[in-house]
Amino acid sequence: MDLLEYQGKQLFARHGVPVPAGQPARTVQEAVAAAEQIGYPCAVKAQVQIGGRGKLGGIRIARDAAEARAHAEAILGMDIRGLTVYELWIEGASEIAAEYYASVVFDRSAKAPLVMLSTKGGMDIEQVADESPEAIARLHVDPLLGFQDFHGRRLAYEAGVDDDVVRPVGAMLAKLYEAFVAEEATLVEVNPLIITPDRQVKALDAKVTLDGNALYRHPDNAQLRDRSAEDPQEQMAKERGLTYVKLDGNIGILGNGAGLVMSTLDVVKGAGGEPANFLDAGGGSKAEAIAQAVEVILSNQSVEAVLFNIFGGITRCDEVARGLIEAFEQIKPTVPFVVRLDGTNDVEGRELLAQAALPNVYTESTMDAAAARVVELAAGS
Amino acid sequence: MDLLEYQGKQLFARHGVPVPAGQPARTVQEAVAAAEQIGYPCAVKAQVQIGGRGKLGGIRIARDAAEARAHAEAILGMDIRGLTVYELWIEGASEIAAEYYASVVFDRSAKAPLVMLSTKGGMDIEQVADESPEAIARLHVDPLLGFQDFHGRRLAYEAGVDDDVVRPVGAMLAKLYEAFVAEEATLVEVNPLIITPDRQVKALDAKVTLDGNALYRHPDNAQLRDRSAEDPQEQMAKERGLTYVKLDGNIGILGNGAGLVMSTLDVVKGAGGEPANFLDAGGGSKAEAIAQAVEVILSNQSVEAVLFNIFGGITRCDEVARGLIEAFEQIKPTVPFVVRLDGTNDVEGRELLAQAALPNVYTESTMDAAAARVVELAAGS
Amino acid sequence: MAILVDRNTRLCTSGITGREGTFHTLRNRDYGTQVVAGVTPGKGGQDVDGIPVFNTFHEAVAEQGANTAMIFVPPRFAADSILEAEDAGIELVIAITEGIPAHDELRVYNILRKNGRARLIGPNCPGILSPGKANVGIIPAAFFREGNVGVVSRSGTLTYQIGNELAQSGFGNSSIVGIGGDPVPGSDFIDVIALFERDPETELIVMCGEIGGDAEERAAEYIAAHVSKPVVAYIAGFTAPPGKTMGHAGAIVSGSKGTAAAKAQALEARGVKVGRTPTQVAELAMATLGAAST
Amino acid sequence: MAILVDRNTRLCTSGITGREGTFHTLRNRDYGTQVVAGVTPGKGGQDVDGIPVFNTFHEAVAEQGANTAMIFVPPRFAADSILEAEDAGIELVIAITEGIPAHDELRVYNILRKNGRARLIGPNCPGILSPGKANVGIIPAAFFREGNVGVVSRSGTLTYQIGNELAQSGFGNSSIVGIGGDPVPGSDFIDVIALFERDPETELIVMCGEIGGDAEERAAEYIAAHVSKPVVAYIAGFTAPPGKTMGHAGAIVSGSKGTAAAKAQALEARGVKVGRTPTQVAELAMATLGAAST
Repeated sequence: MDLLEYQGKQLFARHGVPVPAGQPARTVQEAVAAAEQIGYPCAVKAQVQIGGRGKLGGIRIARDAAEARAHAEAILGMDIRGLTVYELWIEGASEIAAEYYASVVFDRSAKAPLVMLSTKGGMDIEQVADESPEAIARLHVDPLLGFQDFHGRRLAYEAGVDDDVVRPVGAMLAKLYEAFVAEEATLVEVNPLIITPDRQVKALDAKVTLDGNALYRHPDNAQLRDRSAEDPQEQMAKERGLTYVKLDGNIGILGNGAGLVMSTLDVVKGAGGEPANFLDAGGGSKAEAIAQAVEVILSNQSVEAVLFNIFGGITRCDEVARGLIEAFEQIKPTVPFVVRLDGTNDVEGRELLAQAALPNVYTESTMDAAAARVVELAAGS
Repeated sequence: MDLLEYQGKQLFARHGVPVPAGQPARTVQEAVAAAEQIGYPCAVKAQVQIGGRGKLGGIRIARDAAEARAHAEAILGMDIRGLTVYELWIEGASEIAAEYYASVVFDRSAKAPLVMLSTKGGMDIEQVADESPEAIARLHVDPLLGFQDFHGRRLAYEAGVDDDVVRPVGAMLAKLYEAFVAEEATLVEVNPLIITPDRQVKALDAKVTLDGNALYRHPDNAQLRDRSAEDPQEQMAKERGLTYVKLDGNIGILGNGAGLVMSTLDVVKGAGGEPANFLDAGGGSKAEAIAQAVEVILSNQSVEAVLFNIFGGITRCDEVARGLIEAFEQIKPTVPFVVRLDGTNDVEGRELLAQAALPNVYTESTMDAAAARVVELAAGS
Repeated sequence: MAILVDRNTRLCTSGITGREGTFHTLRNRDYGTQVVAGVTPGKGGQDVDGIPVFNTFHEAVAEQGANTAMIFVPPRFAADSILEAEDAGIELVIAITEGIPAHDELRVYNILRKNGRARLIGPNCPGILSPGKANVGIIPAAFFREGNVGVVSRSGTLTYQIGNELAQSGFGNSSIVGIGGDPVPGSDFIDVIALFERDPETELIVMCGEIGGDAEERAAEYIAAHVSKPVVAYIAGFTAPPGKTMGHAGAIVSGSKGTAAAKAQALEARGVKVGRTPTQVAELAMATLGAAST
Repeated sequence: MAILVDRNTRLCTSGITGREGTFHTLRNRDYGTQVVAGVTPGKGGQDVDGIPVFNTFHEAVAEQGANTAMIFVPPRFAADSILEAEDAGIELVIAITEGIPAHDELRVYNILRKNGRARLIGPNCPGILSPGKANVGIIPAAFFREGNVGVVSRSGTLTYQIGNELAQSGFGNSSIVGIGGDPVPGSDFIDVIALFERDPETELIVMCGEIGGDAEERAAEYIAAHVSKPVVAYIAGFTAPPGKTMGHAGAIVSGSKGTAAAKAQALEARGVKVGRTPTQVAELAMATLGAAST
């Protein structure tokens, strides 16, 4: 779960990471009130999870209440690369002597947290990594030992931060690491981490990704929402416990098991089609779950044909067939369906479908043939 | 540093270990006020670090204010096995359905914390360990992993606690372990850990030893005192940064290095003498430290002769000689001194002593001879 | 021969008294796996269709000689259960549970690795099947028979799909190992491929990868340096868009990292043939084993 | 030969710019020890009488090939410094610092042991002297010369006392190792005795124990099972009262545990002669080596 900047900063503050004082706002009125309380100059910042907000007009400095109002009016409701701005973060403007970059990443490859520090802050870090990898100091932390003082010193010296801030920068890394572990994040990133003219160290931005599987241990974090990033179909699928990812094409896909569904997308694309979604109905799905999944798929108006690709293991093909029949009774879809049932109880499943004689439902016995058929049908619709 | 019961319970409470509500009191008035607030029946408990307080009259139940007053008057100032009661702890009396024992010990041998649980609570645990060792469930915890839920379950099942309290007893062990680590204790012991008739789990006593070397990280703990256990000579030595332990004999001992001093005590005792103290002047002691050490030794009125046993390494024997001469100028001791100087600058040291011609100071060149001489002098005094 | 599970497996299921735990444990026993115990705290002394249930793994090991654990408890109890199994002396822990917090996985992985006593397969995996010998987990055994192809996969049903294509081409399997699709699997391709390399029964290794991480790239390096047997691979997710988690917690293309194309390229550069569809994998296997047996 | 420190030692002192750190580092160099670097954060680029100072151990290892660390920083920085040295690839860490919190020692001990890369001697120890080869720490080298007696001790000055008695009886030393008097020493008697057993120069091992813990009892078991060379022991604290910490953090008789009598008995029961005074230790050494050389 990705947090908005202000949610990340509030999380930072709980762990002693210094951040500029600020307040969130959802309306122009709230924004002006916040600005009045914080004082001027202050920054009015669009809360969307996208890089380069500043260049697109999503961050503006207000010198008085009139400016605060004008900026809030301009930014609220703005579209930034496809995301609508519903929330603002108003914070005191900071003076900047130097901009650094700091992050803690869950490094799956090393099976350890990776801490990074660079004096090339305020830039796209992937670009820095490509162009001057030596400008980023990197260090893996043994998760059983945790972040030690020497880790902070080593990163600070290797990154070449100013001598007088070696200690406070190291201390901030320690606190970021603490937040990373305590909140069960998979990413904690500060870009830029600034040094003010009076040599204070502060997080001027915050990018935090939390592990969705751990939210039950963090009920406060579980409440955090980002309206701008919510897709209605994905929300609907989530509420039903389905794993659904919306894509750009016109062929709805349902399969059982993440790997098989990914493979199905590839095979459909290989046959010249464009998948409209990824949907994993999971193992052992019952008829009702299948019917709900069909509803989710069809709620995407772009879908012109649907492919069911089931290899039954725990999942029983007759249950899948029943679910499809149920869905047809309830939703009466008009788009064609291609169904490939293989594995546990496949004969029974195909028989049920034959008996039901659903309109526009075609069965195929292999994945490749099913993909070819659905592409053909989608093109013809 | 050993904590008093109430200090331990307040520490427990900070870590979520359930304890009966209570208040400390230093006067009869405070004790009665506390009892009135807590309600009756309540326990009036002597705060001294000694087992078997209860049997010696140090714990009494008050049913009303008059009894609370009478008990407080009786217990305050009481002598319990040589310790004077300066403080009381007043707590609500608990009903007891079962008494268990729980502890977390810093196990030096295993280099890991050792957690113990027994259903034979309320008894001397060393006796239980001797007579029925199988009645104590024991488990070492990997300090890098910490106490896991399964540790709690395993101990609870192995100790044979009642089925319905496996979970809460395990949870209490987890909290005791947390307190042990967070407060840097070397011992956390609850005896008895009680189960109330309504199946609550509570720590009815608390024995906590904190690591003195770690107190700088725990400023609140560093403030805790136990007046009843303070010895004036040991306090005086502590303030001067000397390692001093008071013993029962009449021969004052000063040496450099803990091992050598211990060895000196043994050799003196072997020669028929009784050491009055252990005093390690440390490595590299300067004259001033030696003079202060002499003052500490002689503040014990039992001392009838003093042995200096110095093997100079970093410590220079001439500095020791100078310190002794300084001490003689300041304190003018009347008891005899035997001085053995060996190692770095021993010749210079002995020369200085010869020139000073201090009254009652005898030099010897070996440890054995020095011990024999001081025993002889102490017997003659 | 086979790897990891066989006739010497003495299985203990954690969470045996749960619905899924009971169902699959009995299914594994029906297949012929020696199921000697179950663990459910608070239910010690009961039994599940004759399988004794204990409160702790330590009892299951002491009284029944369990040497393999299957973890079927809900995610919030899974890390504790894996650590308990290891502490009790279990040598192989197979964690089926899906949805374990990533930091729990990290902690478990690192403690097991440092202690060096137990091997973890999964979590979020379908388990291990050694056809004709033992089945531990949820792999539907009916589709597979004994043979000389070792399969290791990050995905469950995809494995059945590929296994089925292989079966239709006449191949059987030495063992089929699901390593799971989570960010921190207890064992990765390299660990399992090393076992197949040493297993005399295995003559061809099939690895099914997917987008995310760099396990396939690292496996490619390892294969080039250490594996003499032929390896055929499949990678799912060529068309997956960046930034979207495709079902598995580990299946995500982040920036330019973890793409199927990069993985296929890494493997092919080191002589591993990569099928673009499951059907192609079976074709490559046929071509390879034909070539290998001449 | 000798153990642990010798002419191949390349020493880096942590806390080299402190008063004690400077004094003893230069003293060690004067003895002949190769001192190649020092570490003091914030003072990188300076030097101490020609010895280059670095901000981190990693730089000291990379630029000067340091392989041994001496820790001289105050207790609150010591655990961090030991862990840094290990992380940087230092193989032998000798911690002189006294007063390190016990939980820090526990953590350091366990992480070093699990990683298995570095050996820690101390903390709260006088260091290691291999006469004629190298001296790392605060042992006054003037009293000792090369020879065939290995000494391992929990105590500093007591070691000098015993060493001096041995010297007066004509013995020299292969190495003298102070393991320190703290509750969790990085290495214990067994670790060092095992090294002496393998060291061809060492013909007699002298161990100086003291009250507290069970390191001497465990050493007795180990000696009986694994050591062929003669061992003579001394235990300080026969007359120590229970419950009183005798200077060293580890030197305490708790209840019936950790008494000198029990330790002496354990050793003698396994054939190790125990001197009751330092003088007796020298006499036993003479008697033993006389007997050993016939």
